[in-house]
Amino acid sequence: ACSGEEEASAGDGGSGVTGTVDFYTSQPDADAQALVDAFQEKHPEVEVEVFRSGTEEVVSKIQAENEAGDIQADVLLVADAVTFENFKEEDMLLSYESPEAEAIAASFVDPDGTYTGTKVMATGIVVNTNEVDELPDSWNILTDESSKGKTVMPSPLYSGAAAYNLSVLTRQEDMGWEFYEQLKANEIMITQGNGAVLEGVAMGEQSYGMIVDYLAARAAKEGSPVELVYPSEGVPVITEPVGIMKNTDNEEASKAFVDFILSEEGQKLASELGYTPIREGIEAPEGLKTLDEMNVLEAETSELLKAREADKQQFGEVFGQE
Amino acid sequence: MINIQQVTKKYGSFTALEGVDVTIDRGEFVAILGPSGCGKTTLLKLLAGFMKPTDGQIEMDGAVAASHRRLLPPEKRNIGMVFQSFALWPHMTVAAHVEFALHHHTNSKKMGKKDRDARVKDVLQMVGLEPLAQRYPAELSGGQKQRVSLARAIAALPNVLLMDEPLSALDVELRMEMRKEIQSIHRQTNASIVFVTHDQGEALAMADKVIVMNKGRIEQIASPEILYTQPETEFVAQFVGKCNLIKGVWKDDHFVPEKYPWERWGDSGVRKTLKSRGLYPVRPEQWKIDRGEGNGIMGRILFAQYQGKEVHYTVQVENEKWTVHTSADESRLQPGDHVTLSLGVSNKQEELQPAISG
Amino acid sequence: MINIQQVTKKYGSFTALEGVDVTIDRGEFVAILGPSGCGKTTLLKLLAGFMKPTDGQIEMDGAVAASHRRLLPPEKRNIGMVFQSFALWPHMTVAAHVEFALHHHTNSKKMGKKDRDARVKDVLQMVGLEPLAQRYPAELSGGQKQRVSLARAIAALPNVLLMDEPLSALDVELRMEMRKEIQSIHRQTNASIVFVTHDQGEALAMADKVIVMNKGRIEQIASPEILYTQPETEFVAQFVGKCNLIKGVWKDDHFVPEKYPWERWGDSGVRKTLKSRGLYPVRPEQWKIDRGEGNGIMGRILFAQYQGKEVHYTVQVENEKWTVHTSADESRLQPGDHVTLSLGVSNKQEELQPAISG
Amino acid sequence: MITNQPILERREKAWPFSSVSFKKKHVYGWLGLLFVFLVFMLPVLRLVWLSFHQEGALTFAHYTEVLRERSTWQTIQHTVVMVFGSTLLAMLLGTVMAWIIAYVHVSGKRIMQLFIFLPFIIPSYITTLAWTQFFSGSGPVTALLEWLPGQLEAPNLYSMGGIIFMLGLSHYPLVYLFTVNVFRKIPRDLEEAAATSGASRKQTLRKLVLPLALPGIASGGLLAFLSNLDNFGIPAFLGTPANIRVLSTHIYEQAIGFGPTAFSKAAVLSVILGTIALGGTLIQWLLLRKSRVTETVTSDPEPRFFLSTFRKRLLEFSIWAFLLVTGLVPFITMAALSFIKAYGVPFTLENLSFKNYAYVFLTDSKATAALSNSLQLAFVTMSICLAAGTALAYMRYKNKGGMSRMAEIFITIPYALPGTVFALCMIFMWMQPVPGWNPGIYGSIWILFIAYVTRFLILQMRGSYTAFLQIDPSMEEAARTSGAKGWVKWRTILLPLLLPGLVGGALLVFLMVLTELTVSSLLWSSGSETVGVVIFNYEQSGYSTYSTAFSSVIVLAILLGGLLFLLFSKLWERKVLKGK
Ligand SMILES: Nc1ncnc2c1ncn2[C@@H]1O[C@H](COP(=O)(O)OP(=O)(O)OP(=O)(O)O)[C@@H](O)[C@H]1O
Ligand SMILES: Nc1ncnc2c1ncn2[C@@H]1O[C@H](COP(=O)(O)OP(=O)(O)OP(=O)(O)O)[C@@H](O)[C@H]1O
Ligand SMILES: [Mg+2]
Ligand SMILES: [Mg+2]
Repeated sequence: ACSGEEEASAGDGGSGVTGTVDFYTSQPDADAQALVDAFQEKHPEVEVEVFRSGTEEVVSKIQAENEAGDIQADVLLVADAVTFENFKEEDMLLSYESPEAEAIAASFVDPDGTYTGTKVMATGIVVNTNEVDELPDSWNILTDESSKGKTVMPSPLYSGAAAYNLSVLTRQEDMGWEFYEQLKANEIMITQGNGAVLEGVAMGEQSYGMIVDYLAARAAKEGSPVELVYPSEGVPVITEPVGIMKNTDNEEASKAFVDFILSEEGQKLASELGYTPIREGIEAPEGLKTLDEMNVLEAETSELLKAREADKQQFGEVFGQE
Repeated sequence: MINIQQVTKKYGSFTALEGVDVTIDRGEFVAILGPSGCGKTTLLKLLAGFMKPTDGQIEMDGAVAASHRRLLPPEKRNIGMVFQSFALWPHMTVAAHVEFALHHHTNSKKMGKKDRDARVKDVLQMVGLEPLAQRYPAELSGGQKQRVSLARAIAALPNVLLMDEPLSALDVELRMEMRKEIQSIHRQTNASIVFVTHDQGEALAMADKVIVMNKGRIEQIASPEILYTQPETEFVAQFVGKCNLIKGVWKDDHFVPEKYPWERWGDSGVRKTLKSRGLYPVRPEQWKIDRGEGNGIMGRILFAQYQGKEVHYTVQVENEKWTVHTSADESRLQPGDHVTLSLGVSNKQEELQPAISG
Repeated sequence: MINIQQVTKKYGSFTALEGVDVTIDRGEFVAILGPSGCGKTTLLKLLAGFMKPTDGQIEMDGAVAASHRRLLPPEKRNIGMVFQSFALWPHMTVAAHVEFALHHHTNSKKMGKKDRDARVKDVLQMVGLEPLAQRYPAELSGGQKQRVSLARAIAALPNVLLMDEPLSALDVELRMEMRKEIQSIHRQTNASIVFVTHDQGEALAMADKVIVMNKGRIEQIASPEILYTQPETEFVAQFVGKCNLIKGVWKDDHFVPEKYPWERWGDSGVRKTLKSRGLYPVRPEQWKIDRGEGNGIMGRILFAQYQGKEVHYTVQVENEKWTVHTSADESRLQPGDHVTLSLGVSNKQEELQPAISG
Repeated sequence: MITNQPILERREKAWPFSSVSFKKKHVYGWLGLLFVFLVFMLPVLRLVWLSFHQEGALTFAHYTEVLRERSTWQTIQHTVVMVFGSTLLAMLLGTVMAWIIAYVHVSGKRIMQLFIFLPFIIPSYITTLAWTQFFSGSGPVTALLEWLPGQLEAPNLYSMGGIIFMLGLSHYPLVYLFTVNVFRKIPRDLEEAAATSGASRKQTLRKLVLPLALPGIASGGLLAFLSNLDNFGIPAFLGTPANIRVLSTHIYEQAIGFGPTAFSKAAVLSVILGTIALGGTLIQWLLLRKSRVTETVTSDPEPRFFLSTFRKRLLEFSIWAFLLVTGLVPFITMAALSFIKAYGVPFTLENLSFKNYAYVFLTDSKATAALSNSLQLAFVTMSICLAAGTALAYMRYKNKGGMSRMAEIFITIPYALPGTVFALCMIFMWMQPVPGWNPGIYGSIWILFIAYVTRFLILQMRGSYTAFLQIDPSMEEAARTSGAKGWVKWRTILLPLLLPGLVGGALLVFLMVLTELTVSSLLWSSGSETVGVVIFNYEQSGYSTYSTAFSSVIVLAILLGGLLFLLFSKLWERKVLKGK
């Protein structure tokens, strides 16, 4: 965005857009790079500068930039819709209805057009196949006596995705806060992030873990002794939405970039990288279910935003500090 | 010329120097003499420029070099200094110490490499350290360290040479040697030398002018002979001449000791200050000592110290302790012996002198 | 009793001590005298137990205290030590230094708090540091530091007191005072004292026995008087008595100087070693000096050093330099003056003595 | 032969602006302080300001709100326990290790010294991972305990004790580094004097050696204290499962919260944390106030404590056991992971491959770029800190007044803040250093330079200051009377005498920058990725096998660098000190 002076002269390039786009994301580095490379193949005149970090860091950085007077980011792509709701509420997002969004289920697109989901990441259960013979099919395995002390989950206090799951799961009728209380009673181990959950289960420290699907599927593919299970009650899903910052200084290029992500080509790339695409009609990668194959647990996003702090606080209390 | 005017130096609440006034002429050899803790090192440090005086000022060659507000740093003063604690650099060899001073001192900065090497050799030879040129300070004995400090200070022939007890760690033999070296450097370079010592022999032997200090104040500034023969204050009489101060009454040109009114002692150049306080200084070698009780002042031997050619006695006379030096050839006395003291021959001569000359 | 047997000490390839043999009896006061760098400190460190000898052994009270394989550590030796470098502890006050020694030394471990405080006070008073009891080492002058080191060493009245130039930083006045203190401690406690010094006056005055060292070897061990009057080697003659060694021929009981064959000098107790080398030691005060050319040995004044009661001349005689001391009362000579030397009165007396006694 | 701070205080008057008039000196002093204030304190003040600020008005509301929460107090309590516990442990381990290396006759000291640094340079998440595995249900400790009689259970690392243990182990090298040279510089004759006074070895150690080593112990202790306070990785890893929150993790949780008050709350917590850091600094000053230091003799590498052969072997064995367990075991754990194809597969030959290395160094261009960036950053930052930190230390040493203390506090604070918070401060400050003007520092590699210098300068300053405390003023005075001034004096006298101490501080800065993670993860921009960022990103995307491969290479490289350094220092001693 710093070199945004050129942005106005939408002209001579093959695609008609030029300039620099600052892309802030929490996607894995390699994935973000692949996406940018593919985009630049189509739009060689556009320079995409990537800043990648954890969702929390990215959000803090934008907040701090805002505080200091000038947001550098043009396009933002982080884990969950709630984060975008927050920025939307602070009126930091540009409203843009991408033509590509039509092929995406309405529930994953913000009605005001400030953000759109880019892929589907369900949270399921990862199982260590060396320790467990019979695959479970329900969340209840995590609260079952037989798995006492052998379960693990990411902390909602550190991971945005886990916080989302917390809010969604506690709003399900048959789960609610009792579910988390039972997890506590069952001596569930809490780690900082999904990566540590996978390590714990793969190494056999624990037998079951609550985990975002693609990590488990990828590990299984690479040969780790794990398997991913989608519980029958349904799974919470985050969509890694993408949005454009309101004060972007390269609106054209930003829009082109968002269009590309949502386009068929962009979605295929996501699938190749190992994620369930959000656009209808594109195959999910091996080991993952497509959107229509899974039973999605949902909750009202704007309500989740309001409830998040309270939920996290309550989580803190349930798992009370020592 | 160095002009020290009314300089006072305090360490916290402790006054180490008070109202010191001294003038040091170009080329003069000045010794600062005084007991331990009297402020000698402090005065020298002020001259070197390591700290500011609390009050008063120091002028060098007409310009103010130090006052309580400004300070000309040591490296701009064209000085050399021998430190009481040696202050050798542990990472440099003996030769490197001398070389360093030659290399950086204003007086010798432009010396060529060859001249410098030759000079290093000369200086080390002068202090007898040539064979140890490549040693590090940790490998030297106390006296050797002191000589390195000396060599470093004199190498560049500075205008002012400050020496803080530069010979205290040396044996007599070597000390004599070094004294001569320092004197000949003095003659060669016409540098002003300020030489701190607690050894009055050294001060008397070497200096043109001796400053006697006590408790941060100056007691007397005079040439060695005047100092020794005509002390101005009780302190100087005792410290420099090791005088016994006898109380009594001055009548015209002679002195009558209070407790021995039958004696009459002539005026050997006693200063007014002492006269006005009714004192007569007798140096230890002026006494004649005789075994047994006799015609004179009676006392008893307390200590006897053999000193080779002399024997030093401490004699208890009533409730005072007097010091008496005699030749070792005379018959030896033991502690406890009863003796009689009288003013000896050399004094009798002096007794006559004032009558003739004054 | 301490028995040093054939002790050798090397620093790397440099031999600092070689084949040293010494016996120190209980209660004896031994002075080690020698020029700078001769190995005095090294010998003392071996006695203290800071390092092992390279060869030979040291017995203390019959048991081996140090050899090249075993070493009784200092804290088990019941010693006290004054360090040449003072070795004060920067974080402790003057009083704390003394207190520390009292607290830990075997001799005073069981002392009550009250006794200890009283003793601290006593000792500090003895060395004249009572007013400075609460100061830290950095706030002391050189001489004051040395006195702290001394106070610490003597506080616990150790059996063996090792002193490395304990008075070198003190003025003469204070040095005399301290000498007396050390002597009276010696008398009170019957401790063995080993006293390193480069000042022969000190060694002669205080010790029962003086060990003269040179270049890591022992030159002579003798009582002060013997040492002074009957030096065994050239080195001792020069170092202790500042003798001029005159070359010539010994014939029966008298000496004929090589270059002045008309002279005949009597035997004043000259040792065989010197006789066999055709040498006659003349101490500086034995010379009689006369102005101008005359009947005797002719020379020219090179240096004159005023010393208060004496004047020290260096006289160039042919190609040798001789030292002559005269009384300051005699008429003063200047560098360049031509003089005649002859053996003075005090020597003539001695000249007679051997004829009577020997 | 001895000096102390008061003596310096007196000489200070002449320095550092000796030939300038009294008034001007003050002006320079204030200008310098202002500069330090602007660079080091202003960014933090933005944060403090936030904590008092709500919708454009000044308020204490954030404070009352935060302080009313019970969890805040619990967090503070945890923090205090954790920090003091781990600092004590670090000081104990560091001092004992330094004493042994400096004083005792054991073989292989140089190599030992290298291994002492391992726990410090291996990323703490790796160390923690290794230790949790070591103590886990399937780990060797449990196996050993089961084999032993009695109902022994492996200690649970997911606890306050575990956190303290891990922090202490990770930060004791700081104390070691600062203390070992101070030990070596204690003049031998001071100990000899104690021995002739009848004090036993133990008494001498307690009453003489330790008090004299205090400047080193206190300096190292302060840095360990600050490092423990701002550490995020270990309490996050070990504290999360146990639900132990300390300020650094609590702030993170707050800062990532949403809503307009999140930053303000984090700011309030940061202020509390800063207050604790100040407390540590004050304790350090108190400790140092009474300490007096010895004149430099040169540092004396010869051992002073000889043991019988049996005991010597026993001690060597224990040291190596300790070093291997604390340094090598995590390293091997990490290296082993880096060769494995996927998590959880057995460690057999067919499961091993170089695939992770191949990815990191061949496929992913970021890693090598990051390595070169980090090396550059480390070298430049180290050089700047070396110069600036030593200059500041010199002023602090010459001038004990309030101003230099102030300056010291200013540069301490950036190190005490958790990395994330500090990075936010840097954004506040440098995006628009003057409101409305964006010079483009932020968003380029420059922001990293500035951030690193700001954050790590204190390390160099402490190192240099400790080195200065070991030098007698007469060393410098002698140089000046010999006519050496300014740079010559530094080059020929001061620097050679200071070198070992300076190198210690510089080494720390270098290593810290090379492996820095939290600050960089917010401040990097494309093209300026650092080693820490790359590792962090691998880690976060669940590619820990890549990160272990990368970390292994880095640690190996550092070890090699360390070996080179040893060679250099050996040469230095030979050349400059003639290796006595
Ligand atoms: N840093 C200090 N703080 C307080 N007092 C000090 C300090 N330095 C020296 N003094 C005191 O000032 C006085 C003069 O000290 P100085 O070093 O000048 O003595 P000196 O004449 O050189 O003695 P010496 O012959 O023993 O070396 C002494 O009484 C000493 O105790
Ligand atoms: N660590 C060392 N390494 C090498 N040589 C040394 C070492 N210590 C002392 N020496 C040498 O050993 C010799 C004897 O040293 P020592 O300190 O015993 O002398 P000293 O008689 O005490 O002299 P001084 O009167 O000057 O103190 C000296 O020539 C000295 O240079
Ligand atoms: Mg002095
Ligand atoms: Mg010595």
